[in-house]
Amino acid sequence: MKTVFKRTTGLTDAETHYCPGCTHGIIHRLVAEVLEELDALETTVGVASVGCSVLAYHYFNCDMTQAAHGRAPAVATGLRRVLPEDRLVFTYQGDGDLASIGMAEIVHAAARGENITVIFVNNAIYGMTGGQMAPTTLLGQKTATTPEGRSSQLQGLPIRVSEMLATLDGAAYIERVSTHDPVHVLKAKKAIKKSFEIQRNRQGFSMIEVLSSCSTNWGLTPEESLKWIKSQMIPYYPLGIFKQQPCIGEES
Amino acid sequence: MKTVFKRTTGLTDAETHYCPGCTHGIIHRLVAEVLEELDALETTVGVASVGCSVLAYHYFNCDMTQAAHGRAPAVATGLRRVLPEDRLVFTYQGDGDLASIGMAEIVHAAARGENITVIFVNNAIYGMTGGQMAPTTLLGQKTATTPEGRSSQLQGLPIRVSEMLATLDGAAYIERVSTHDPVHVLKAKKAIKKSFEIQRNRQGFSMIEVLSSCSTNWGLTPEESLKWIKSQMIPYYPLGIFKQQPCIGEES
Amino acid sequence: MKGNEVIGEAAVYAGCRYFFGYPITPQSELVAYMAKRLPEVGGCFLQAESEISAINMVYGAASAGVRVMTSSSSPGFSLKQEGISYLAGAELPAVIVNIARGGPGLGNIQPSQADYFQVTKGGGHGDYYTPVLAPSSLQEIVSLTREAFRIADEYRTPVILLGDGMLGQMMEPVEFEDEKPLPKVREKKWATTGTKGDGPPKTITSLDLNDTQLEIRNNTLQQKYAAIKEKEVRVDEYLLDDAAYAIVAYGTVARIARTAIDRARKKGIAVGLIRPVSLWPFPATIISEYSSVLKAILTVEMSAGQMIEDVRLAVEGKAPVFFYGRTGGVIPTVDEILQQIDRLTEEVAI
Amino acid sequence: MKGNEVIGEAAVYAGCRYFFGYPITPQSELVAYMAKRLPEVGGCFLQAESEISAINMVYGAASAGVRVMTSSSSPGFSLKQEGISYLAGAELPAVIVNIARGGPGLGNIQPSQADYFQVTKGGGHGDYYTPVLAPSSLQEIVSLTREAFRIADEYRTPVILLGDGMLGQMMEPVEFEDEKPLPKVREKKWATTGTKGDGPPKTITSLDLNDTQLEIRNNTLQQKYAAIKEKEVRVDEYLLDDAAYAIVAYGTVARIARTAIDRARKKGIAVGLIRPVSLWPFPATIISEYSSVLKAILTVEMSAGQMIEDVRLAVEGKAPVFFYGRTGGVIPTVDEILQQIDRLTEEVAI
Amino acid sequence: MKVLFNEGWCKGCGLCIAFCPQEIIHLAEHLNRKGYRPAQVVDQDKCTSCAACARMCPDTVITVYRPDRKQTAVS
Amino acid sequence: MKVLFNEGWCKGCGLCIAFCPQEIIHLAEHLNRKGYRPAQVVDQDKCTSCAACARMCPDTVITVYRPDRKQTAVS
Amino acid sequence: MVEELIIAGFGGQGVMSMGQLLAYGAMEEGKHVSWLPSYGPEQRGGTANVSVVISPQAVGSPVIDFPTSAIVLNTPSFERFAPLVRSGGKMFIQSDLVDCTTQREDIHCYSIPASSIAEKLGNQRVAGTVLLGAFIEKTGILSKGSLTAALNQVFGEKKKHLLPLNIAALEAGQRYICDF
Amino acid sequence: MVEELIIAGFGGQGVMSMGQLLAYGAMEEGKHVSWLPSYGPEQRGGTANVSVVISPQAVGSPVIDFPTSAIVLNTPSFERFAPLVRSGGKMFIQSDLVDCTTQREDIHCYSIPASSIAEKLGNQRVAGTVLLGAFIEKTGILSKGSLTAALNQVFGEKKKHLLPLNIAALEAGQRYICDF
Ligand SMILES: Cc1ncc(C[n+]2csc(CCOP(=O)(O)OP(=O)(O)O)c2C)c(N)n1
Ligand SMILES: Cc1ncc(C[n+]2csc(CCOP(=O)(O)OP(=O)(O)O)c2C)c(N)n1
Ligand code: SF4
Ligand code: SF4
Ligand code: SF4
Ligand code: SF4
Ligand code: SF4
Ligand code: SF4
Ligand SMILES: [Mg+2]
Ligand SMILES: [Mg+2]
Repeated sequence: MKTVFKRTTGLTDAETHYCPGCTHGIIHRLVAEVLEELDALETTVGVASVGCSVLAYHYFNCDMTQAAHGRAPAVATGLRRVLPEDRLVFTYQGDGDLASIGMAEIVHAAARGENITVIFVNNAIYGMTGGQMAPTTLLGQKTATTPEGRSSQLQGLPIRVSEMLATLDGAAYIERVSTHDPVHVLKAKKAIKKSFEIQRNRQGFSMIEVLSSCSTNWGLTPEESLKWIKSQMIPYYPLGIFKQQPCIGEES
Repeated sequence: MKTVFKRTTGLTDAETHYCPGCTHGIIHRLVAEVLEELDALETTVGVASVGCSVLAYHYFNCDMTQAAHGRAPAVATGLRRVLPEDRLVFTYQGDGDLASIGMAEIVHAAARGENITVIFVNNAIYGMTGGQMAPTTLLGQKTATTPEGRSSQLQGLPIRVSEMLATLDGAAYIERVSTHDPVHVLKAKKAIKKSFEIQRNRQGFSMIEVLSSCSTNWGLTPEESLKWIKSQMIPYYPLGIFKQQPCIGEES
Repeated sequence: MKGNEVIGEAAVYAGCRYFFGYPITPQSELVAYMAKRLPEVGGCFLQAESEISAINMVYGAASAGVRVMTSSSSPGFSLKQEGISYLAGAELPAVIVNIARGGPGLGNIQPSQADYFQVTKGGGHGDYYTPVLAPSSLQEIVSLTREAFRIADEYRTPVILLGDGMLGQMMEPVEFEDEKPLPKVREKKWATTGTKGDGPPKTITSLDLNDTQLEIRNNTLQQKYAAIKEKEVRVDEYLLDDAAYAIVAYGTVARIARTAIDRARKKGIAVGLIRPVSLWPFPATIISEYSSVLKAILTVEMSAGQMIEDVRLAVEGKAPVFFYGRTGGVIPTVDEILQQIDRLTEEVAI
Repeated sequence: MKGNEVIGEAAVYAGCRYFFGYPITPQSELVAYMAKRLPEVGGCFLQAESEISAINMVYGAASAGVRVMTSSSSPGFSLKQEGISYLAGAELPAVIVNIARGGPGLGNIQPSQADYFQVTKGGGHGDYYTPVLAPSSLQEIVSLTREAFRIADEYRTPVILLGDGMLGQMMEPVEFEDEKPLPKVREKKWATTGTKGDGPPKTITSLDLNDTQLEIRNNTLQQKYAAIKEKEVRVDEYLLDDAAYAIVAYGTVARIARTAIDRARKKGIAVGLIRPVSLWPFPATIISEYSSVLKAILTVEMSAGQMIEDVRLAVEGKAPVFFYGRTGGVIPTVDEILQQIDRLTEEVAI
Repeated sequence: MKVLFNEGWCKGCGLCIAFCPQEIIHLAEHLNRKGYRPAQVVDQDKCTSCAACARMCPDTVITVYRPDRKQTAVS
Repeated sequence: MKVLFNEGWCKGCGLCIAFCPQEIIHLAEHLNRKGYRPAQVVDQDKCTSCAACARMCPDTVITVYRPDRKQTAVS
Repeated sequence: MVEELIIAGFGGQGVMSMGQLLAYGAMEEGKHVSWLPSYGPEQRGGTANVSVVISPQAVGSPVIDFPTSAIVLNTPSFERFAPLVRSGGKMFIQSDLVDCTTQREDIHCYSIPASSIAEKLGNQRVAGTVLLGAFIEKTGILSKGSLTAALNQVFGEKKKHLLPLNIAALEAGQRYICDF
Repeated sequence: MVEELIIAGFGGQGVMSMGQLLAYGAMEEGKHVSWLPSYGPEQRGGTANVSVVISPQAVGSPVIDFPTSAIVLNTPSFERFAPLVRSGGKMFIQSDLVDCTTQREDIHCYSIPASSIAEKLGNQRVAGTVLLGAFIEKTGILSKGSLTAALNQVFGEKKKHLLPLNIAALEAGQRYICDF
């Protein structure tokens, strides 16, 4: 018997506190698998943010530090500027964390070309605090703070973070992926792996935006939630690579 | 005798504290002239920021409030959401204020399509505090905090704010202008006027980025400084319109 | 209604129509409530991108002379410190809610009173104080929210309403009719609403580059604070007439203490409760007066000991001051407080 | 060298190689100095996009176990409050400089001591303290910067170095050779530097969702603070042996007070100086002891009265405590303090 | 046994069920220690070891094995 | 008088000088109350009232007049 | 008489709304009441409990150290609260999900297969209401009438159709417990 | 003897570096010294002043309320500091820029056309050094030697060529003041 799929050693033995069907769990696993495959668990320092993934430091089997809400890119910068070059540094941030309170930090980390990997979990909502509007909440989407649905007049249009950061010269690699079916999960893993490789090559800032579900706060079942990603989110947040700087070898 | 040019009533009687030749003076005058021409002095509330223009509230002949460093867009938002629709609200911010500490505030004001006008004075440096690096400081430019010149490796590449904000759907009008000679000063004025008109039409967020000089901290004479804008800044910060949403009339 | 929602409705009742906030447990229900309620009454709710933006939006709205509120919980409240200092410096009225939780750092979301120092003294930079009101029941939320807006307008100052997760999350019956609504905002001539031909332009600022001028500004503030100290002290006294001992406690802890006192009284111990309702201005005079006749004072807090400093400053050695505190979101129990009362009687007996 | 630059060189001398800062008058020279100096010694300077980013970069760097510094002035310091609370909660060593200026709000750039409350008590949310050292001369900057790093490492705590614009801007001769450099950072086993096969992964956090666990964490902090209170009190006593009166003042004001005391002594008034060098832990015991033998105490501050609370808490009514303060960046003069000393002798005589 | 469910970890979210091409995964009738109805496969033979279930499981409940290919199958 | 300099406000920055197409503006020898050498035009006749100076002056020092066009000029 | 009740279970089991229903019911009767929730870190799943104090006088502490009654809907909650119930107090156990019994002889313990009962009524989801029926029947703290009024208030116009089912559940709970 | 000197003028007139030069000179002589600047809001232009205390013992307050000497380079500074100079103190006025004289008879007042003198030496910019020459000559607080050493230190290798001019300016200032 060959083992086709087993739990990665990139995760600790802890059971997660996530809601049933929450794709945070899938994304955790992908990052952990990549770190294991890159043999990087012993040379990586991760930065957990504040959001449902606040306890990420319990789950990843590498050194972890926990940052204040929105400030993970700054904390990662502190680590990056201090640690030896062979270390890998990543942040794991939600859309409230990264795109709302932490907007200045992410823009500047990207502009500086800070050599870190950012895993950006976009679930179009604040999960942790009970389903308030995020900067990525879709128009018309009902949340605790947009009881009538998000309106462009009152709350403006959702921010496409990948597209925006791609305008910055410091950003080396930016891709948006999704978790709504096995094929896209595989693609997501490939993107995550690539971003860590780019960091290893010291090419600068990279970010993988992962479309993720929050069935609890969307008021859908886990399965419906994945369909909602496909039918509602992807049309507004198209998947793909938004920035890819030539590899160091390829330059010239 | 016809008066071809005289001091606008949009300015108070106060003499400014700016250094000799500082183009903040010109930009003040342009905004004031526009407000006078639009007959808007009595219906406008301006928001001064923290930077050399911190005392702007002494100079503009309209109601003014003074905001914390970087937070002028939030203060303007507070005003905007509270004041009657016929009022005009503008911020006047430097590049340190707007593009560094205030990055989250400006991105979100733009994303919300907040119906305000932002006058963004980009002089590639922190004037007020004695010439430190700004996010807009050019590569190689020597400042108090980049004594060897800004390096892309250490400090990353300068941020082109107009280009970045133009990716946001909420932004209605974004233009970059300059003050380095009389022709461009006239163009700058036209752009500023347009942005206030857009606000009047309730079309949403507009920002005019004005390239400006800081001879004191650049270590040049006022005249040399204007040449430096032309030869060094404009190549990296091209002039022009980066976002122009169809006029309300033009929509459909 | 949950405590958080009561705050919201009470604010509406007090004439507040504008709210700028950012979600944080355990106060998020207030934000959600305002999102739903304010549009119904013709007001505006806006979710800010951060606590910093929220407090600065409040600064803008207050500049325009309206009644405006924001709210947060401990870490978010820390982020507002610069903004609060600006509001105080520019003399802008606003009400800021802090539903405190366990700290320091990220801590947890359980109730705490460890922000006492922050709201009564430290907070932001410079010489300023903010009146701080600490309700201990949902009904009191209604009256104190009203008072918060009155004080803010009357003295042109930010006012803090301090609760904890327990108060924010609990439900109990509330009547609004008993409370008079607050009169409409009277005209704020200083507000920057556009001159509309009505005199010279107005400016709102906290800047004064000249030190002498800034000192004058500071003296004005200090005079205002002296007036508030004189007129706005609020305290609740319970079973103090014949008391040999007193507990000093505020907010939800005072409720638990009260139950403990009732039980202690049944055991024949003459203990009463001094409940500061305004934490700043602190009811120092009253405590000072009682301290001359009391055998001992016990301060109970959900903190490692913060209000006790104000108690000790008031007592000035006239009676021994004991302390009992729980931290990290642990709520002191009635039994624990009873034990402390026993300790008190024993130690003083010795 | 200006005071600000002396801080920078002293930090380098103490083994600090990392600095994350944001410019603000009157401390910008320190930022500029580090920008130039750190690359020379193989370190790294980074201008952060804001004070908030700076303190969080410090959090990251401290997580990795290095000696790291940031600095700001009052409004910027307010913005760091959340971050400082996180550093305290996660028990990370770092040195934070506050070169205070006139407030509240934007205020001005003149010297001030009105951040005393903020740095010694209030500051961020939750039950934590940070040791605060307040040098009063450039030479003392050198030794106290060194001490700040020692204390930070020894107790795993953020430490604050508090100065004011006067100290930051002035120049006077300084010797570095007199001071021992601080030994290299000893291995910090808790630091998150990548496990490198060396045991299980480490985590740094201030979160504890369980209240009992968070209380244990808080108790650990409180024990640490008790140890610091016991071992790290620093105070400078001047002409106190025969004194009938004492001035309590810190930082630059203490220098002015000292000159005033010299002059008063010439007039035959037996006045001395108690200069708290550590503001937290506050030299309460020493002041308490002196207060039993002194006729009166005068607290002089560049504030509306902040440290005086700690003085009164120490004195507990044993001697009258008077206050003289200037605000808004106005520096009290020698003559003014002399007049206050006269007032003191008169009032006590009555 | 081609798929092995770590029952105690399962939260009964049903994502494995939704993506199993063989439609052989179901929620059990009983509750696990967490209070969820855990997913399970009765008919292991129908499993193709495609691992779609494991890839979609947010809680790393599932391990997938593939029987060594028989020589015969190759020929 | 086609250009009028509000001498007390001038900071002697020289921008008017740099942009005057007629090259008729100079810094005076004396200092104004602010301590700067103020800009001045001696040869007003050469001025074309183009207002380039005024447009570039950061300190609104300059007022520019244009003489009414003579009828003759039109013909 | 002051009733201090804790209802505890997994998140998602409706613990909070059960408490809320009792609180509204108490208000109907003009009693003083407080309702205080406590959640774990999880949004869904994980444990949650709510403290309800019903009292003739103003409620002092809304925190309950030692409840007079407890309703437990899962095993961890049983384990946590069984030792805390006051001597002479009552414990209501959702026995479809908890198969423990306490050794304590100083408290009354009622095992109620609430899901099974609810299922018989046609909808698993009213298991909580069944338990409430049992609770009011045994403690007598509130009448069925006030709880029905509370249900009415909670459902409002929109969910009015759920009322009959819930009343039936209340009654089923009451009936079941009579047999003890 | 403690010398408490304030130098005041417009920003950009070199007030700060004049103070710095004196401070270095004092250190050369092993004296205690403090240097404390004070700026207006302007980066350039506006007023600025610096307080220099030179003392045989450790300097207490670096702030000077009533200077023993003042060097003033513009009219606002003259107006501000003339009333503050201590009785018996000295005031040095850059008379090319300030045409005021004080009514006070209890202080010594020296008008020095420093720009004119400097111009004669070939460079307007050494006006400040001329004033310093006058200052040390009249107060005797520092020797020309230590000030020369200070100049040497400040200029370093790069600006070494400026040394002779500055020494000449120092001497010119000294010479000019002798006539008073
Ligand atoms: C300074 C501060 N503000 C607010 C909060 C409250 N808070 C915790 S998580 C969160 C939002 C989380 O949303 P997101 O980042 O999208 O993560 P998700 O839970 O959706 O994965 C907020 C606002 C906090 N902890 N700290
Ligand atoms: C919170 C805070 N941080 C820092 C400062 C100090 N500060 C004042 S102005 C300024 C930068 C100004 O630069 P810019 O916005 O580019 O304006 P300019 O002076 O160049 O016109 C800074 C950092 C402050 N006042 N408040
Ligand atoms: S609340 Fe949403 S994001 Fe958070 S764990 Fe639950 S499903 Fe996931
Ligand atoms: S410092 Fe620069 S930006 Fe500021 S007033 Fe002077 S020239 Fe203008
Ligand atoms: S491995 Fe494939 S076929 Fe087998 S159970 Fe999983 S999804 Fe179904
Ligand atoms: S996907 Fe995982 S957690 Fe969800 S039901 Fe299947 S095995 Fe259980
Ligand atoms: S108006 Fe034209 S020609 Fe006349 S002075 Fe000015 S720039 Fe010169
Ligand atoms: S541009 Fe204005 S300020 Fe500058 S020299 Fe000319 S008139 Fe004077
Ligand atoms: Mg989210
Ligand atoms: Mg700038």
